[in-house]
Amino acid sequence: MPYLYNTSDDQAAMLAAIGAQSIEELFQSIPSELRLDRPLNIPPAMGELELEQHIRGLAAKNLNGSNAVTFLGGGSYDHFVPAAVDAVASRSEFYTSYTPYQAEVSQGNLQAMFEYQSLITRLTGLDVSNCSLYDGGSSAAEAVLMAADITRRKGRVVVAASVHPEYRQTISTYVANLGIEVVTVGAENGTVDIAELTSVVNDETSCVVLQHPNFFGCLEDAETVAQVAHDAGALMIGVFDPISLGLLKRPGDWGADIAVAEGQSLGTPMSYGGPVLGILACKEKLIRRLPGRVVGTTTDRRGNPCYTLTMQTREQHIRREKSTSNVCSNQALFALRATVYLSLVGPEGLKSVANLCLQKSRYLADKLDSTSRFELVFNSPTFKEFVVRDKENAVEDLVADAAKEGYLAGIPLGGWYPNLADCMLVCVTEKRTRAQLDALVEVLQTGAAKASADELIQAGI
Amino acid sequence: MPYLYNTSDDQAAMLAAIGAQSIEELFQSIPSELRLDRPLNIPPAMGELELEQHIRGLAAKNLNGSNAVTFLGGGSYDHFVPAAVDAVASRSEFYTSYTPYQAEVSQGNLQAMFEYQSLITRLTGLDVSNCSLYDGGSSAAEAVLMAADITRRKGRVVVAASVHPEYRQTISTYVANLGIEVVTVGAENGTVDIAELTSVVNDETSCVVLQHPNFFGCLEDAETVAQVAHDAGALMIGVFDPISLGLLKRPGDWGADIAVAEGQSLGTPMSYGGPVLGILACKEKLIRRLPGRVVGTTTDRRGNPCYTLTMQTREQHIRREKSTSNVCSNQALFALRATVYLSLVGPEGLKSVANLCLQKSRYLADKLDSTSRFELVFNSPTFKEFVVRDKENAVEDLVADAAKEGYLAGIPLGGWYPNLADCMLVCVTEKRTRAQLDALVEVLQTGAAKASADELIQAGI
Amino acid sequence: RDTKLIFDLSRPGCRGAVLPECDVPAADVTSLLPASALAESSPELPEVTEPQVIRHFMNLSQLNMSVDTHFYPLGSCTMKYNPKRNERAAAMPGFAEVHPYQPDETKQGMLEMLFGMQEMLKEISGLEACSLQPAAGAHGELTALLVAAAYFNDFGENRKKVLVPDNAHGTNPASAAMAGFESVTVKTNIDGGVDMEDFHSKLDDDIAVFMITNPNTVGIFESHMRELADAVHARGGLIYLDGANMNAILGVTRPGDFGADMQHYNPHKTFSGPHGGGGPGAGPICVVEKLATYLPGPVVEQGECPDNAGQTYYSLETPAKSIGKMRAFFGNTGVLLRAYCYIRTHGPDGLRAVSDNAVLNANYLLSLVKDFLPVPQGGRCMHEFVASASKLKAERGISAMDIAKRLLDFGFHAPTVYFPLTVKEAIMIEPTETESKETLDAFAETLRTIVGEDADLLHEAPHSTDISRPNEVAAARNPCLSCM
Amino acid sequence: RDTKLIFDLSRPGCRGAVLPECDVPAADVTSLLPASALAESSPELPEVTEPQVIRHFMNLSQLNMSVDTHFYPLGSCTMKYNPKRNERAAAMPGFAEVHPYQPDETKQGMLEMLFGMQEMLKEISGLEACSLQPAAGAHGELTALLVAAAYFNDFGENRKKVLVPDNAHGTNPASAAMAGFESVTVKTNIDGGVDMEDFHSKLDDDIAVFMITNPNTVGIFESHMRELADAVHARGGLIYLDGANMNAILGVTRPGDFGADMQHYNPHKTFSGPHGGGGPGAGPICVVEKLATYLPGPVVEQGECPDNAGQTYYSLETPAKSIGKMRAFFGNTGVLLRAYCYIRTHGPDGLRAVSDNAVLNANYLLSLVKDFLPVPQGGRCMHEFVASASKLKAERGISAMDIAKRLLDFGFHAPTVYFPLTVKEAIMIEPTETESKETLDAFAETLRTIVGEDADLLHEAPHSTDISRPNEVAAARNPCLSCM
Repeated sequence: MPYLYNTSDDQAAMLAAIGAQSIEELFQSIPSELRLDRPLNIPPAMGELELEQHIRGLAAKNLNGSNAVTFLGGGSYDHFVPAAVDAVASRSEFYTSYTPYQAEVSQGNLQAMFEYQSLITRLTGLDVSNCSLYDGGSSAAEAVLMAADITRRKGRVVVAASVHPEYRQTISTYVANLGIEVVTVGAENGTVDIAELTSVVNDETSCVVLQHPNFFGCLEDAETVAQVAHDAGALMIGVFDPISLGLLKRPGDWGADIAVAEGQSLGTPMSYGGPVLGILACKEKLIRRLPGRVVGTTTDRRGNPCYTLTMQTREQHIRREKSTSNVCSNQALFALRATVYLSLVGPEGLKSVANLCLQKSRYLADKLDSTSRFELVFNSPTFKEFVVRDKENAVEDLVADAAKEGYLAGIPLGGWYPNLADCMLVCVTEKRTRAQLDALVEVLQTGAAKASADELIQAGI
Repeated sequence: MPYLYNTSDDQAAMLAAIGAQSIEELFQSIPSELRLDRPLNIPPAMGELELEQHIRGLAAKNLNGSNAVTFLGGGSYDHFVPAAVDAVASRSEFYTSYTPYQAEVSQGNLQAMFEYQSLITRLTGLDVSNCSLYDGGSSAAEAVLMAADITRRKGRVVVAASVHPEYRQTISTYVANLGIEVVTVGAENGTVDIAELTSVVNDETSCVVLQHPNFFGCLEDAETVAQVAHDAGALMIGVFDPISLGLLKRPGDWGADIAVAEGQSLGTPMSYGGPVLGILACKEKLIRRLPGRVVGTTTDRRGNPCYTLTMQTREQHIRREKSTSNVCSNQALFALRATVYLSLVGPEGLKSVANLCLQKSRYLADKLDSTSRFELVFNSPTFKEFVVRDKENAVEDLVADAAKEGYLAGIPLGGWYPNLADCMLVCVTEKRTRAQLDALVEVLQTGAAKASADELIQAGI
Repeated sequence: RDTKLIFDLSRPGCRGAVLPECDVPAADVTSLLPASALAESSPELPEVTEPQVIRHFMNLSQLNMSVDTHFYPLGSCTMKYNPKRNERAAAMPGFAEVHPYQPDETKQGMLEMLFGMQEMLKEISGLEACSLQPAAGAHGELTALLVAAAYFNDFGENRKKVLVPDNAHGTNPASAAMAGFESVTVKTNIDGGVDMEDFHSKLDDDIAVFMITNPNTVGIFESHMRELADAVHARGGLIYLDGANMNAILGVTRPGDFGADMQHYNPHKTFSGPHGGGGPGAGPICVVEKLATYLPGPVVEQGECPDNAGQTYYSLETPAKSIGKMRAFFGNTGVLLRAYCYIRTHGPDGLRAVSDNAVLNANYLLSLVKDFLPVPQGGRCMHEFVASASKLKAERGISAMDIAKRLLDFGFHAPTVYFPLTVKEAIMIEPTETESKETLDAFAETLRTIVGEDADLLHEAPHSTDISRPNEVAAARNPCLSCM
Repeated sequence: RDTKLIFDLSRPGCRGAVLPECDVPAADVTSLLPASALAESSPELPEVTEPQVIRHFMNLSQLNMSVDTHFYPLGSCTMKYNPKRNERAAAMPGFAEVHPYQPDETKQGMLEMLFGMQEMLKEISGLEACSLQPAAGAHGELTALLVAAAYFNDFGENRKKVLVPDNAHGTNPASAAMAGFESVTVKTNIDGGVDMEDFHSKLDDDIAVFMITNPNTVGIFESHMRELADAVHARGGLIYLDGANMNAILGVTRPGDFGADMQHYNPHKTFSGPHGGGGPGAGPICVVEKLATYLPGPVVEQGECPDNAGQTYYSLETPAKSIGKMRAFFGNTGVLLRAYCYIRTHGPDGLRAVSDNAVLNANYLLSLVKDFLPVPQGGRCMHEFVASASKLKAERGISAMDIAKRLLDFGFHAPTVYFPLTVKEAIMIEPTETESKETLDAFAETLRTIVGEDADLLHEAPHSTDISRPNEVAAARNPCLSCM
């Protein structure tokens, strides 16, 4: 037992101090009829060496960044994570500490979170950020609950069909038992149908939820949508891609009252979708309904400036069922990663990342569109993702075949959008090279590539 | 330039303070005819993403622990490195600090090195350890120089042919210009020829160098050899395998006056042979000729116990050409790794590692010996390595073919021992599983294995 | 004390990262995107170099106490050692660099691990189905309550009442409210257990769920657990087990065996996931068979390979009547992987030994401190206990907070204070099994010293930390949550 | 202050690692090995658990200053920022888990990197051949001197004299002695350069090597470099360039161009390898063509793939008249890989910018301090300068050591002191290019403050560190180098 200290001598000495005969006696408050009378039926213990062999084996069965090239996006992105981010996040004092209840011995965490909040408010053009939630999807749902509470409109939530399908599902799940109706507005042409949207937003509508760039990669007419929401007295909730803000107008500038995002792109690996980073920022006037932890400045007894968790009266350990949310933790370690990432790339770096995504995804989109087999589905401008149709309607097979060559080609859309059953969503980040883009086109057209993903990786291209 | 701070504004301000017109002016002391009048002809700069792609590509071209199974030893060993070792060694305060010249802000390094010295003296059964040298080979050479100096015998160094050939080469290189003769004593039967040894050790002999277990994996009759050396007034230098001390008698106990080792096995990855860890320990009476840094205890002005570099009067920045050696650094980070490793495994763990090496290598040796194609070459007991002969005399081909299946089968010995041109040295550490051992036998017999190394790795066996 | 923010280090022109040149033909951005969508200026981020970033955050890190550096007896949080092998596993590209929408056949190792996790959690809880999706304990609570709501709705029942003991975690009533239930508080008695009289008085046919923490937050196993569960079940209600305190009972007793229909786990507590300064955690839930169909999706199923009969194959399925999704993607896989490593490291005997030693350590520490720091509910405890400074407060003006802050001066993180609300001047201490007797002795000795110290000294504590007590009232009155 | 050693934490029965069961039929050890070879008792190692080990060493780590946390202007050591990307590269299994005796065809990526490193080092030095084998700078010196010895021996010459300036690193004469040469000291003049008169007086036909550091240890480029080199060459001797100070001249001037026949590099200084608390480093050497054949082996050669004509293939070769080996295996590959990453990150312009800014920073700091802390040799300097406290010492009793120790109180690592020996009360300051103007300003301001402080305060410094000054005399008188 490499993590247990107590030797049998220790145990004997401790039991003597307690005045107990055995460890078993310490459990006597548990009635014997409730006790498990056998060992747990789980696999036997493994030493570290065996564990590592086992885990390496499992890892080797997954296509991943070391043996495959991915064009998958849809809310989880293969952006580059600088080594300095790992170096900071692997500091014991960050990752083995807990919520900074004791500010005196937690100024490192508190300051880092304050910097995170500051970065997010600057990035979004909004006034206030909490210090993170679970992920983009649950952040969207929390924003919807916020809006319902603030507007005191329990009737309707309006969501564009071009919002990430799993975010929409999450919103629906969260409000399912609250008597709130979720109205989905179509996006047949790749962006939300504004006429339809206008028709369904009414004075019972607490909020409109729009993703921009949306799930299809398309830019929405966000300002118009925000106007529709505001005209009806509803709040505008904007789902954004933090990387896109290297080029695009900030949510606060196009009219979002609450902006939420998946922050994984900012220095956190994909990790099969979790753990990741829920970003939520809002206007000042909404602050008292903000869910999650926040850090603020203050001074200590000696008058020195310092940081502390604040506005805890919103929280569940004080207000219990009256709290703004049940969230009592945050994704501090990934907020830290985002803080380090944004500090490293700076304004020019974020612009570069965004521009590379834009240019390279456009190159691939045009190249696929110029083939006889594929065509782009939507006309709207896109940022780093696009929807492509396989005229031979064999998207699932294409994806499976490409995977055999080490190319993760795209996300089939039929499961969420039956009318797009012959389409897939393709994503290009700054990590993709021209050789990889060309190889993907080749493998999708011919079922094989001159060079497998492994070969490109070995060639460093 | 991600590591440079000075902006052009900074540069201007700094030049103004200096009173210089340009940075160029700061170099004016370098005569123009000595200046390089063109840019360096090296590849252009790479950003981090490009660099990582490039490096990942280079890494992918090497068989390694993630895609191959190795049976190579010969002084560099694939022992398991617990994750806790990496966690400690990757602490910035350890790896980005330097030699602890300022003891007041280096107690962490100093105490860790003191603990290292203490562990090594306990492990070897000797009185004193320095806080590490470059590697096993150069440590052996330093020990030889020590012995020549202490005994004041500049005539002869006697080295067993069963000592690692590269250690012998290193010793020869070190003494080539000092007028010291290196006499090599044969080991035709896998261990040093004691009669021949006795005949060449004379009163001009400063030391006898023996490796135990030796390069062939065989146990030597170390006590007898030490007796021969001591009878002639020579010092006994023992080259040891630290892992073997989980089972074997300590060098100090079998008569070594100076014990040296490659310490890579103790928590440091193979890293293609470097950087690694030179261990050198000796008897108390030899302390003033000890090369390399040492840490000792003392008290500070307030009377608190503390650690400091000590015995610096031996060293080159004070004694210059009279110093005991030119070594002015140590392998502190790997001494730290060894300290953490030995602390983690403890007495029982080190015994277990040694026993697993012994049992598994014996299993493989017997299994190969039972085939029609292979036979064991030497009769002496072995620890974790053994020499096997290919009766078809095609060792190089065998090794090349096995590598294609991901098995690194052994080290051909013909380059160092022409009479063993049909033999290879095979090593089995605690990391090798029975499935891997069986697969090696299969691949060596048939040129193919039922399961490639990759497949075994994926299966976690 | 250097209080510079990363923004304060910014100087125009400094860069911490250089991105590659574009290797495809590049068009002008304005030709690709509408002008109205483009930002008018650069993002307002600091301009700093990599060495600045590293030194800034390395120095910040040293201002934190952490499990790796200090004893951290934060009650209810199970701040046990975070094994380094788990971190190594999670960093492998084969886990860290896997996309959530990869085809199943390209992630069989991931699914195998997750399936194994589902199975092990089911066995440890004694329940029949598992969802790994929730992202934290409180998220698991909410998920389970939505599952309960879906179950009742499915049968046309509109139960609204959720009973919660007054010493429960605040997240319990908060989750109930979020899920659309009415939370009703049940009193606990002087021993820390549910007041059965109050419980029975509040139990009626409107009960949906009774949320119970067992062992409860004062570290006591609910002696009437079976009676409580039977009574709730008799009314058609469900029992929810708040799994925060699972560290006390691994392999000893199972929630499913003592009446729970649903429970969440905190893998970051019980199964050693690092707390990360506040997160991430995870909150997988287990439920009885009848609730399985309502779980959020997807879950991992084990079957045969479509292309290769006889070979095990893992796939993702969404339960038939699933409540939907509680978040995007599968779940907090990285946290679950660490927990998986932890459970596989321990095996059945090891997990039992964890609880044995967690309970032993807590009782030992209790025995050392109870004479000078009263523990209202504790002759014996499970994995933690709650001491009270109310006598000290009344007699000498020394509060739980004073003691907590003073501990910092001695190099110990403070226990949880002022929780649960049912204990006045509560000091909630959970040592965990990964601390040594020597550390517990030193901690108890320090507590003894502290309670004997001058009250004014304690009011002013801590004295040796980076900052002294922050003015929290001022922080909350005029919240300053970002720098200009 | 907790001064417990890891041994003090040991308790019988504790274990920090569990090894697997043996999966092959196991025999009794005594049946496999002779009893006389077996230890009679267990190794005398501490018995501790993994959490103890981690907490012990994490706490120890925090007692160190380091580049990642502090300004570390240790002259002659080039304590520049150690990029994290280099660490990530070195940790990849494709580099870390490669065995030195793998067949060439199984390590082409490794050899390609090492070949690239050889080529780049040759170009940077302006020399024609390279060996990456030496393990440290001093090891490189020794290697080069043995190469020189082999060269002379090959031509039947028995030259014995090695000239070394009196301000050279102590390793120079020590290496000369180890290589069997006689070291002869050459004086330097008031400006820090070689005293040409003394030089010529000591130059004769017995000269083997003139070892020169250029820029030298007082941070000055030797103005008579060409004359020195010509004179040595005229006598048939060789010039050895101690490359410790290469950070000043990358892309500006090349040792091969100013007369060197041999040089070593310190990749851990110039090319950002972390110093690791004292090591590992590396000490690759470059030499002129005529010395190439004597280099230690192996070196990497580029050719064609034997199985695939036209495809580049790398192999290992030992030079024809090689001196042999200076250590086992190839060299300190892990350090070289970091240096490779660093050079590839910078490219030609970047390396030049490194030297530009290293020299700019040093001159700027020099301009800030010289008014209150005399710098005997410096109106201008290269990458470092040597101040002197001799006036302060004479007038107020304040020593270089006092200043060094007092700096620690202000959160700065001390400069190198009492080296070179030619400057009294020497304080050798090397800021490197990876420090900001702001840091240099703060450091200079602190120095100004310190020289104005009370002498007694300084004698007692440091005041705020973990320990105060250690008694080094006592340590050396009765060396206690291990615990019982």
